[in-house]
Amino acid sequence: MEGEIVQLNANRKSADKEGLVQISRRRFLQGLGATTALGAAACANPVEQNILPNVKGVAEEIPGVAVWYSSTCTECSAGCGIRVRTREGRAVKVEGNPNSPVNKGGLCALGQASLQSLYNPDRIRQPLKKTRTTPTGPIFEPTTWDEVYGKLQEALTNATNRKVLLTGELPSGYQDLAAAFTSQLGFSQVVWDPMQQVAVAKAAELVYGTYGVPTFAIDKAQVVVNFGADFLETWLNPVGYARQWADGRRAEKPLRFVHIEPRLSLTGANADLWLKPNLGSDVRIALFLIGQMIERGRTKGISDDTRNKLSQLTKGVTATEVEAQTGVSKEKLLLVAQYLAEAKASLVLAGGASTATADPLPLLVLTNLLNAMLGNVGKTVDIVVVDKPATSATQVAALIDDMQSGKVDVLITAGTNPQFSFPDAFGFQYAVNKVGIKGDGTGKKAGIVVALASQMDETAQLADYILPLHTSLEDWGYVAQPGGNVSLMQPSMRQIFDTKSLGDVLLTVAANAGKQIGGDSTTFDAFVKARYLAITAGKSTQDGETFWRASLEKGGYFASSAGVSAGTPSINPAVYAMSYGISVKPAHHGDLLLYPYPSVKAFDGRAANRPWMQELADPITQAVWGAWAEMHPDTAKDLGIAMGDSVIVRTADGEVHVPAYVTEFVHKGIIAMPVGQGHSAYGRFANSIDQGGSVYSLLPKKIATGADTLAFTGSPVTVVRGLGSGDLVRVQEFNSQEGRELARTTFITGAGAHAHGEEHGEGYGEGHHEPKQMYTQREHPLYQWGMAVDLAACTGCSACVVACSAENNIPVVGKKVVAQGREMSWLRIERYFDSVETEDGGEELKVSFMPMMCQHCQNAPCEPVCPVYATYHNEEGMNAMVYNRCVGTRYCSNNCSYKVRRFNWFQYEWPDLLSWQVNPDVPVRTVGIMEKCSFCVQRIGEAKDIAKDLGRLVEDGDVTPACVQTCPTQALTFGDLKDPNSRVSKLAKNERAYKVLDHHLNTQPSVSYLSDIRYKA
Amino acid sequence: MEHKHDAKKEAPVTYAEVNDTILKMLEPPGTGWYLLLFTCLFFLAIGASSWFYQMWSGFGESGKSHPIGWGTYITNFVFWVGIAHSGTLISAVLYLFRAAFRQPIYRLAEAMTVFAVMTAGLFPIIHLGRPWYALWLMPYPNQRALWPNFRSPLLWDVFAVSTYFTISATFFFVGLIPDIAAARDRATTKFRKILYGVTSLGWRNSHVQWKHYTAAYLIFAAFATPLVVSVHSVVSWDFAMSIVPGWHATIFPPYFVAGAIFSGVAMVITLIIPLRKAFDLQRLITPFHFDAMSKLILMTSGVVTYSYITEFYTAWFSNNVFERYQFWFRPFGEFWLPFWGMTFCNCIFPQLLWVKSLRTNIPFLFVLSIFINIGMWLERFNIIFQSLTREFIPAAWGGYNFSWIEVGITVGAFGWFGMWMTLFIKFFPSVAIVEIKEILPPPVRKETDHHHAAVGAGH
Amino acid sequence: MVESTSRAVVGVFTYMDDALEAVKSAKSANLDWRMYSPVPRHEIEEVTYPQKSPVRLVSFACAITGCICGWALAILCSLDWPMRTSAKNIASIPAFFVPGYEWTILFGGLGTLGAILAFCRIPSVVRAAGYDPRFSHDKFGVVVACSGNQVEDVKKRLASAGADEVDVRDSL
Amino acid sequence: MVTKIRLVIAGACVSALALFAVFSQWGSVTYTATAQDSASAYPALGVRAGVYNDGQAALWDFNITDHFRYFGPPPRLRGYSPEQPIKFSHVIHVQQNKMECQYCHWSVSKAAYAAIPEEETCMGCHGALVAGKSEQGKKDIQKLKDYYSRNEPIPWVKVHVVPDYLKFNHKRHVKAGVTCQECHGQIPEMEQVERVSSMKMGWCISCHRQRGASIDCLVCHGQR
Repeated sequence: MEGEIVQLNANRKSADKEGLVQISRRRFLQGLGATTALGAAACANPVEQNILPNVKGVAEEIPGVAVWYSSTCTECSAGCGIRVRTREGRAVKVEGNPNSPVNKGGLCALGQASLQSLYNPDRIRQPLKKTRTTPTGPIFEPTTWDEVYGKLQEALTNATNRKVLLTGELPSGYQDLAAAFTSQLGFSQVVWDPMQQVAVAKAAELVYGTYGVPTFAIDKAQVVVNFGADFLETWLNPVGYARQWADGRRAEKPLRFVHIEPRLSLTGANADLWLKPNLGSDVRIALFLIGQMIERGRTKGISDDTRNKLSQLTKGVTATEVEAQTGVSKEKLLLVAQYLAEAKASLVLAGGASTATADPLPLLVLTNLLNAMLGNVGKTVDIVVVDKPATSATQVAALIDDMQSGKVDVLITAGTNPQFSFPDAFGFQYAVNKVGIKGDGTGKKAGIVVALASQMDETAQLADYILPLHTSLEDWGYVAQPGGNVSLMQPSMRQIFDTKSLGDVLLTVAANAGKQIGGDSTTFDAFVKARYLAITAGKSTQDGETFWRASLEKGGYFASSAGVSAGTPSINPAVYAMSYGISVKPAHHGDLLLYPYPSVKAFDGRAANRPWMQELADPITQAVWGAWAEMHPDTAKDLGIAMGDSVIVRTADGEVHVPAYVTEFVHKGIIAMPVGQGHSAYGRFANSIDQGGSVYSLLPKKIATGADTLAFTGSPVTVVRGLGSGDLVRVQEFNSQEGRELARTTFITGAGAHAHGEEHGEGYGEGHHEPKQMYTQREHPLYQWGMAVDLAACTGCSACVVACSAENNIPVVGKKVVAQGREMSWLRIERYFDSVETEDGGEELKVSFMPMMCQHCQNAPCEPVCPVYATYHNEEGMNAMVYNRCVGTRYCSNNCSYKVRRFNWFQYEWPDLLSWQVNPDVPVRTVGIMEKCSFCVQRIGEAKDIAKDLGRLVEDGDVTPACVQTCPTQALTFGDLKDPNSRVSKLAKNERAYKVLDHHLNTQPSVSYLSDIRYKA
Repeated sequence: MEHKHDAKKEAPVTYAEVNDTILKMLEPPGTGWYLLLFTCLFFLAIGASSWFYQMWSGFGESGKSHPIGWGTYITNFVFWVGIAHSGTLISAVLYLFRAAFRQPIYRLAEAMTVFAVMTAGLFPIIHLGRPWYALWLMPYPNQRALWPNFRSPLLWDVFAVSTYFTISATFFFVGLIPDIAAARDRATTKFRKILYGVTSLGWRNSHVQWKHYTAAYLIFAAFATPLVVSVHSVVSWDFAMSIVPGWHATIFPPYFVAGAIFSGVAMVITLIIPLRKAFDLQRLITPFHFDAMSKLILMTSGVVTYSYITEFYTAWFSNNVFERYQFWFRPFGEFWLPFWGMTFCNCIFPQLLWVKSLRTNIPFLFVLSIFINIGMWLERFNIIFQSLTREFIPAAWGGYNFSWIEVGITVGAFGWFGMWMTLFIKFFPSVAIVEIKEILPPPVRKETDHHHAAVGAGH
Repeated sequence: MVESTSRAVVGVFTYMDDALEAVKSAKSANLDWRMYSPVPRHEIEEVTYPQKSPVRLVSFACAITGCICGWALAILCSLDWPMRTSAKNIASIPAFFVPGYEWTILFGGLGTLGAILAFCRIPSVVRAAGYDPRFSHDKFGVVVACSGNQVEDVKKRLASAGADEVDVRDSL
Repeated sequence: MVTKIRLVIAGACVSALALFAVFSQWGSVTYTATAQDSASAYPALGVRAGVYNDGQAALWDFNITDHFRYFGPPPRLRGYSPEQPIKFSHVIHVQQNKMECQYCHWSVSKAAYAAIPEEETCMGCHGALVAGKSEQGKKDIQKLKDYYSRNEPIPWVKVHVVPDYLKFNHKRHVKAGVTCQECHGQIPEMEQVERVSSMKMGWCISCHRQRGASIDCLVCHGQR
């Protein structure tokens, strides 16, 4: 056991830099054996296989039949409902729970990858104690729970100074317990989660009178003007808001979406109009819009007094002046004003990287004022049902100060990683080492630092003791959500290691200290049940036990969605002063400024040790494995930097080495970098790509003015060319469609005309007429499976890609192999930047996202070229792939016009524990064979199996492939094309439907694409 | 013709001289031969170890990637099949046409055919992801009751290449039988006596044997002629039957057949020039033969050039966005070098052969033939690589990762081919004894109007 | 042709026309003879074997068999386990041309090889009567089988035709 | 001449047909009905020969591994009969005590997998009631109890091993009326379970064809 731990630490530095490729020699020998009699005889008698029965029967479990458990995702604080599929007691897949009003069945990439937190090979497997610190890192040795509890109890008894519980934004179940814990044991709780929109909550307090992040109803708006909030990526509730956004886009009159941000984010890429202001000058645009609204008489939502004050404020803010300050043309500014003024319901959002500045409140206040004056409060902005983040950068900074000055004796960390995600400039590491050091100058340590963590991370490395926690898929809990809903968490499988629930740890520590913090409950599961029943008391007529079981099955208590609650803004007079303050502040010009942003790949860094997330192509840059620095071509040219070069990004506080990503879709004045990469102690996958350091180390020791959060954006940086190549790996290197009409767009012309607009691309609509066929078409006796992809709803979030990997055992191959063009993903999100003509004859960027999977062509080019029938056409209209028949000529891949076939160049293996996630219904492919999207044929088989037992045919909705299931926006639809009433049949006949390349090649794909909808700017 | 004047000064070649000159090649080898054989075996060892490493480690050791499923291995396959073609052309087609320059070079060309097909045949297996299942491409009865897909061009390849190998090897061996018998009759060592005794199958030169032999030989030639056309057509269909822009072209079969002959004749020249020098075959292989082969090269170069132009024209005229892009990309895109290298080697350089003196200039021909071989390799590489790297979907465009494994296997193929050639020239008559004798005037007491001889002594 | 009990007279000729004379002479005497020559020549064929060789019939038969087998193989195999690829017919006639074509040639070629082996009686381990290594070099040979009392007559015939040397051997 | 050509063509046709007559038989399988098809009771010993029907036209399958058995039959071949950790006798349980197959292997009609019974099921009888008659029996029952008390699964050795890329659904077969014996042979007569069928693809296909079941590849390769 000791060896294992030592190795864990050793791995940290000597992590496999080449990713995951491990080649199985054994396989090769087996194959070779088949060719020689002697080898065959030797290999034909392998080790006996055992078949192990259950000792005792498990209720509701039939071997070979999946059992689903409802739970709640705790990866971010959105609290999406999930359903976990288990087979023979192992969780194998996570899916969105359709009952949950938060995500309505969808789930993001990170949620899908929560399985890899459960099966992470770098999980802590038993309690650890730090024995010594070496230059390469601390050395931990296994210990027992009792020892750590004892030490903790001792420290608690002896503690004279502060006792601090430092946590992340905990799910309510833990938080309720933690609150009791802190109050009864004299602890103070400090919360740090860099993803929390504290500034938004603060600004809401100023304008609406309540502290808390409002809830938005994007689908109810006709026009959305967004200042940098990445609500399709990581912001607040990305799955729910993506769904709302897509519903709005698919409405009879699609919502119009204007995005204002210096960098083209994934959210911005989905906008009708993307404005690229100078960094920090967006506040001028907000001010300008307020002025315009006043001018155009759209101020019904505010009092005359407020209006007058605001009009004072906006005096002199003219389009020309704003154009000069922001770099955005005044025509476009006026256009945005016009959109807002003309819309019956609109929504102005601000957040994300745009409000992570040193002074975020002015912009947020102004956007809130805009919402207020436009009458959006109560329509699209819910200021009653709000989320109140507990995160406080000030408190963390204070804690650091206290620790440094020896005022903290006990520090317990749980669910947060400030050592990584709190700027190095504050000196967290230095401070933690001083916890409990007696101030008497002897240096004797009386205090204790205990990390509660399921996986080793930078913060846990600093602790004296580490107690391993359950991951969320092994644990109980509940998440109380704004609006009265409670989403339940329950273990989907038995714990794998000697771990405990955070709740149980708190209960035990408290019990050791003689406190009963769980009320009557002595265990966390009992606490959860009791609390849940207490919270939902009176909401059900069922008796407690029945209701509890029903809730577990359903996933929690979900009241019917009530819509947006009415609320009246109560504007704090301070906001005017604040706004005056900024109105004279010049917009920034000149220097290069840092622009860190959270990405769907890594969030704030929590997803960095999940191989699926690392291998996932960033939707905008298409880069995998590691970080990069985006810069404008002009900037790059000035600095003598080319795409992929190694660069050093330096601020006053630190420097990182990353590859350059040169793109015209960032503002000239910024260096945009995704946060979350550059870990040093977060497990093998995150560490393997850490070469350059973390973006957090660049940040200044500065807390944003007025808001309890950090100043992420806007530090001045210098960029210099580093040595050598930067190791930038992109899965898609060509950005333009070259006029090939692959991802098509229906443009809506005129102000708000109906969606029957002109089309982009002449081939549009050809999906409808039946071309003459040389051969008689295949008949499908029962079913003809098909899919429809609505590009208008696809945001490019890539959740489907991870879901596909999870369902179909797609290997993660590592950076080096991806660099060779050998990624294995069956489903890719193609991203195209094309320029289209605007109404006034100018050019406008059109970003297209296009999920591309096997098209299951009726006239498939891949099929007739296979010499061994490894791929052929089956009776259900599917392009079938028989792995074990494949000899690996790769002709099918050459001939596939969509390039969706993937070849196993090596024998890929799952490192220990990650192999547990393998779906037993899907064979793991061996080296030398071709694979591709199968429309999740195992799910079709399961549905047919069930239907046959019920004595009926498969009905619409019975089969849901993994990508379709997880899609947050329901852009994907699957079903039987033979059934004219199925949803997919109807979509295939939609006027926007077309089939990719079909009019050139007559491949007759089974996948119909519905063209994107865009307003012509 | 000029050479006839020279020849007239010399004594006519006799039957005995033919035997003596050619069988002298079979005398115990010198150091040079051993060195050559060792070099070939060394290359072969490189190739074999590369291949085993590739199988052991995974197919990813080669340079293929996702858009580019085929690369150097298929290039080598087409290249070697192409090399093979001129052998059959010279031995069969020119036999039917009674071309006068055929006899002294055909045996070597035929040997080249057989060994080149043996080399070519390795590559489809090497390029398989699971080469140990190559058998599944054969329509053999099996317990799974599964058959291969007869609609696949790759299966046609199996049929065409296996037939080609069988027939050309048979043809080659049948042609060798009387010559081996001649070698047997002069063999001195026990090993050679047994070797030739067995391989000559007890051939006795009797009039009955000759009767059936010549009848059969003609039939073989008649079979081999359509075969040679079909095989490279089938190979070209590997490409033309797909939908890849740059592959999907009706001109491919004639284009490939012409290219094959072009490269094959060049390879014959490459091989025959050192051989002629080493074994003093100047009186059997004369400038007349080189002149004739040069003209063949000139003609096939013309056909190949025409085909290139046609490809471009078709792409332009089709107004197909994918085809047009592909044929813009080849000369002006990222990988312009192989294209222009090919154009120089195959289209421009051979034009020098319009100069008569260069057609019989042995050093020039040697250099030219090597250039043509490189050019033809590049041609196949262009077709395969350039087409695959820029297909329909820009998001899936990608590049190639050249690896030393591929280079090793390519080198190994030359070693393998060279090994067979080297062994062959020392163990079997690499110039046809009987056929050269056939075109000599037979020794007769009474002079009648006999056939004109094209070899050595002319009339 | 040459009976084992008989004797063989071997004539070695430098000139082809002399050898042919000897053959004609042996023919006229209704003797059993065989001619060896280093090359096949039509002059020799005209004298020794004027009929057509049956090889072509065998080749033809085998080629037809191959053609039928090739087509049948492709069609029957495809029908045995019908699997659709693209929208192409199960029995996809244009595609099956290739196996049909190739097997025509394959069977034809192998049949021709068989015919050579059969008609030329090879492989043979039997020593041919009167064969001399020079016959693969530059000499022509005529072997005439005769009974002991005919030996002198035959020798005379061969010598008069122009034989360089005449040998008498125990036949076989 | 014309006659000759006609003869040649006729001969060619006949030989081609003859070749194909052979070809079509190669690889195809003669399905031998087992005794279970006609008799309901467990028939006499010896019928196991009838299910030695492994779908191999032996010589024609170049899978050499099947024909070299230097070290005994490998797991994927008929005749494989590994020794089990507990000498469980189907003869006693099924033939003598007339237990139904599905009493223990209860999931065959519910799931793709035919489960080995939980130890709990064994203990239902052996826990208190049945202690065994023979010495060996007593010993093995004690072993079972030991495993159970240690909360440890019995490491049964898998007899019917099929490759990973094959998905066999027991439920569908049982519901379609395929009896256990058709694939597994006369298990009731086996003191130690032996694999009586090759369970190779040709063996599956012959039955699928005979019964008119789907022979679409994806039925077995690609789904449950």
